[in-house]
Amino acid sequence: MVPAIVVTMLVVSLFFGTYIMNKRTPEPLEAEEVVDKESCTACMNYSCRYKIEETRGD
Amino acid sequence: MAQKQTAKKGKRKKDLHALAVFTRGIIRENSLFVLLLGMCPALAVTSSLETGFGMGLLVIFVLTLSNIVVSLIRKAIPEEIRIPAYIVVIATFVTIVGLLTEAFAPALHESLGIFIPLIVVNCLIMERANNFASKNNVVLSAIDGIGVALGFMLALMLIGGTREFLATGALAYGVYLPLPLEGSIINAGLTLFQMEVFVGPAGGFIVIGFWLAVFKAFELYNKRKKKEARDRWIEKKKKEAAERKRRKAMESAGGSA
Amino acid sequence: MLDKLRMALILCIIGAASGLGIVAVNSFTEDIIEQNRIREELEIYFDLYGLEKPASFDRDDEPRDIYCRWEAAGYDSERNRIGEIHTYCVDDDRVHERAEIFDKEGNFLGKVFRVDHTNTYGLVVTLVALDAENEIVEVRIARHENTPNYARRIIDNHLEPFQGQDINDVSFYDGRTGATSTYGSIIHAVNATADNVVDDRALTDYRVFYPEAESYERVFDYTLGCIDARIAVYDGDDELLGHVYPARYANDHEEIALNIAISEGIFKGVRAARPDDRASEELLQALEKYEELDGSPIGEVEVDFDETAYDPSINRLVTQAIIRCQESDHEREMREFFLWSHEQDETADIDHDILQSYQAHYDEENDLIGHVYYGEYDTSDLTDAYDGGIMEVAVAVFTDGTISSVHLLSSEESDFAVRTLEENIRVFFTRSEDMDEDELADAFSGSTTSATGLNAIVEAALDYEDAREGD
Amino acid sequence: MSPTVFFVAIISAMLINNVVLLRFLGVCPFLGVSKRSETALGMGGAVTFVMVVGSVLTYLIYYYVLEPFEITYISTIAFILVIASLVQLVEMFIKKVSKKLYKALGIYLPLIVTNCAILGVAETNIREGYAEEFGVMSGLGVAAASAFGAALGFTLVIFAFSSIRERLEAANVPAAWKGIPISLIVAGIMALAFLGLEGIV
Repeated sequence: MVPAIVVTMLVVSLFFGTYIMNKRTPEPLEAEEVVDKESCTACMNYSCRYKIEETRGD
Repeated sequence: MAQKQTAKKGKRKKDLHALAVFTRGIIRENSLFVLLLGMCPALAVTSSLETGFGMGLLVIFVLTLSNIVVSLIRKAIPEEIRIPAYIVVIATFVTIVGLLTEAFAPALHESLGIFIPLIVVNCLIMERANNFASKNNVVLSAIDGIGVALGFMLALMLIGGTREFLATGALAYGVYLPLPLEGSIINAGLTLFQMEVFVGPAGGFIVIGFWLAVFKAFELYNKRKKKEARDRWIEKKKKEAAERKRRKAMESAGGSA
Repeated sequence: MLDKLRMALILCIIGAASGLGIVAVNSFTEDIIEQNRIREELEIYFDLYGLEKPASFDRDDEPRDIYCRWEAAGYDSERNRIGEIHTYCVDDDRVHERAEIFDKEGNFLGKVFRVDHTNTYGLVVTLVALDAENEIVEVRIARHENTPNYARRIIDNHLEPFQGQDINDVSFYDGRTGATSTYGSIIHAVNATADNVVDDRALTDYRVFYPEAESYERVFDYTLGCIDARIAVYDGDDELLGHVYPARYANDHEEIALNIAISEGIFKGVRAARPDDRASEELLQALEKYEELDGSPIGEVEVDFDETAYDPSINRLVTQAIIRCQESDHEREMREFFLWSHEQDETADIDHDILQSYQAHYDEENDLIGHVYYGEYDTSDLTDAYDGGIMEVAVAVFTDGTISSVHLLSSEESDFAVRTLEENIRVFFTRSEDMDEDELADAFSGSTTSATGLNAIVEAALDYEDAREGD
Repeated sequence: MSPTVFFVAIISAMLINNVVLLRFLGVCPFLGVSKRSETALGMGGAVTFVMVVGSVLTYLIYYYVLEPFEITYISTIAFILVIASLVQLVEMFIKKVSKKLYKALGIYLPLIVTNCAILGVAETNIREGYAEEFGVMSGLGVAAASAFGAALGFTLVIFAFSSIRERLEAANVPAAWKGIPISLIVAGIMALAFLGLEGIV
């Protein structure tokens, strides 16, 4: 019971930590756009920078 | 042009009422056939009508709850950690749903197997959390969740039903879920023509490809119809304008004369 | 700063909430999932023999890992007996579990063998159901992780031919089904079952030893060395004729399976449990020499073993059968780890680097029988241990300093190492009252490095008991 | 334990139980990122790395954290978060260390997190019960080997598929079938071909 909550909190904070750290690391250069945006709809990826701001219907 | 369109759409959405939010996800913006979201489960767990139905139920559950929670906490979450917070919410609900399925529908749990934990990476849920629930109130988000997931479920059932029928010549239900109709079978008596390949992986790809093509064909047909109607309308207006112009010209000619 | 604090707080709340939610749901579903598992495991047995399924399943909570044996009886909602299933963990590398199925009236219907086998595509759990005549009722795949389509093909087309075949003389579908795939696992399961049935042949062979026999009963009272059950044979008037002891032992060359019959102090004979064409030539030759002992009192049989003409492995098994026959019930209880001794002290801790605690056991007259010592040993530092880890061993030592029994309570080693350890216990530490100094030295020399810990604990226990005598 | 175990694990994960075509994992990137063959190879490389490291990590967490505390029921959330964190770390590392590497792989990394193949393979490794069969430490080797095989299978299929699609671009396909539908039919035919590899091990 207690270990479950502790482990969950640990992995959650690990993820948050790495996410924030990664987000604050600047990108080194303009990455070449190799992903085919049109067919990228097949994968609505939460962190896919090509897709994330695109919304549908609203 | 494109910008103008989205702006227009956005304006229209403001006064969308609940019913529109609900029905939108079912057909017009069906997440699987129109937006191609959640391909993996659509291929893997649709070897029969009922597994598709079961998976759909789980997705309804997860999507609705995650939409509600995301919408509830949307104001408390700082922008920077919004997305990871959604992931945690979704993963929690998926774990809970997995446990509940194992307890109350063990056969379904067995047959969906690895695809229950994989709901967590189903793009559909993240997309709804990010694009709808994070911007709308709780009630609307819940309705949206149910609607979109229902559309997804219907799509899964369509694929599952097709595959099962082609493969076995019959539709069975009550096998995986604790339905009151246990063991019932709709048998078309086509067992002679069963094609086993359709329950297999290859069949999954082919059936989805087929249905996508059908939906696209409909879409193209509708588009063409609309375009034709619009063309006719434009033609008509042009004619009317030309007529008016001619009359005006005649009138002015007559007036001067 | 405030921002960061706020973020950290939110993060904590999210983590805690999600953890709490999952824990709450888990505590709610845990029991139901466990019930489902049991139901799934048992329901299939009812299905195989066409029995009426009970509405709910109850199970005795006998600790399974200690005795490796549990019973499950099915009851319907009105608590009427509708059938009975006894399942046993089988001491066999291949057969995982064996269930004996009885119907409502208590008639023996047959046995189901559960065999887990992992082929190159994943796990396949096969059930081989036999009827009372050892004919295959059905071969069924209970669960598999193979490519679904492929397994389906096997299930649909290649399992039916097994129905009705005699397990001792089974023929396999021959074709391009592949030995390492699903069908390979089926073959493995059926072969494992056939071998296990061979060990059970005492059940069918009892008439060879007792021609006038009418019925038999299988008694699982306790384990002694290589013998874990005996078959009591009765004649038409329900008079006990004698016993048959099925014994199984792997020596350096082969795995020998024997049936040994002893009736009222008379040695009735020893036979190879496998059919003659499947038993090895050497074993059959060795067994011929024992024929001359048939009919002699068991006391004389053991004396004869001193002659070199006899085979040491067979001698060992026959001796165990004789010991078992001679033992009184009370002795038997004591041997079984003293667990059923009349009275016992509470566990007392010991200040010792290997031994943790001990417990004294008394018989009905309140005389001290002996002590059980609990020891721990960490093998992870040993250079060539398998995986290493802490093992817990209980050693029961009689007051005269001889070993009653040794039990491996827990181990962090791999399954293979645990099997080796258990084999060591069986070979070296069972019935060691008769052990002479040399044999004991042999045991402690350690056949494998994993046994080092085991030996250390046993040795420490013996030393401690010795020191106690000195007091 | 003989080295053939690893070899068999790799081959069977790669060909017989191919992640994309026979286990339906990672279909999204399969359809999304497979229009050009060098893109497909880049994606394959990134997936291989994350899949192997992710499998090892989740395996260790399962057997050294979740199992001892008897909390295996939280494995889903633990696995996805660990894999997601891993991807974040790798991306950050690549950002800082090598521009070249970032250009080659960085672009695919965000796509990988929700690639169900990674989580799927991690879950499969636990379900296969390698630890029970070979012991925890040796099982780790087998798990890593099958993750590597699965990644190779993913790369192989996505590369082959992209090559087919390059040709398909030039073909005269009916309007309704253009794009994803015809790709799915092609994938179906490929899956049929892969069925024929059953039984080679």
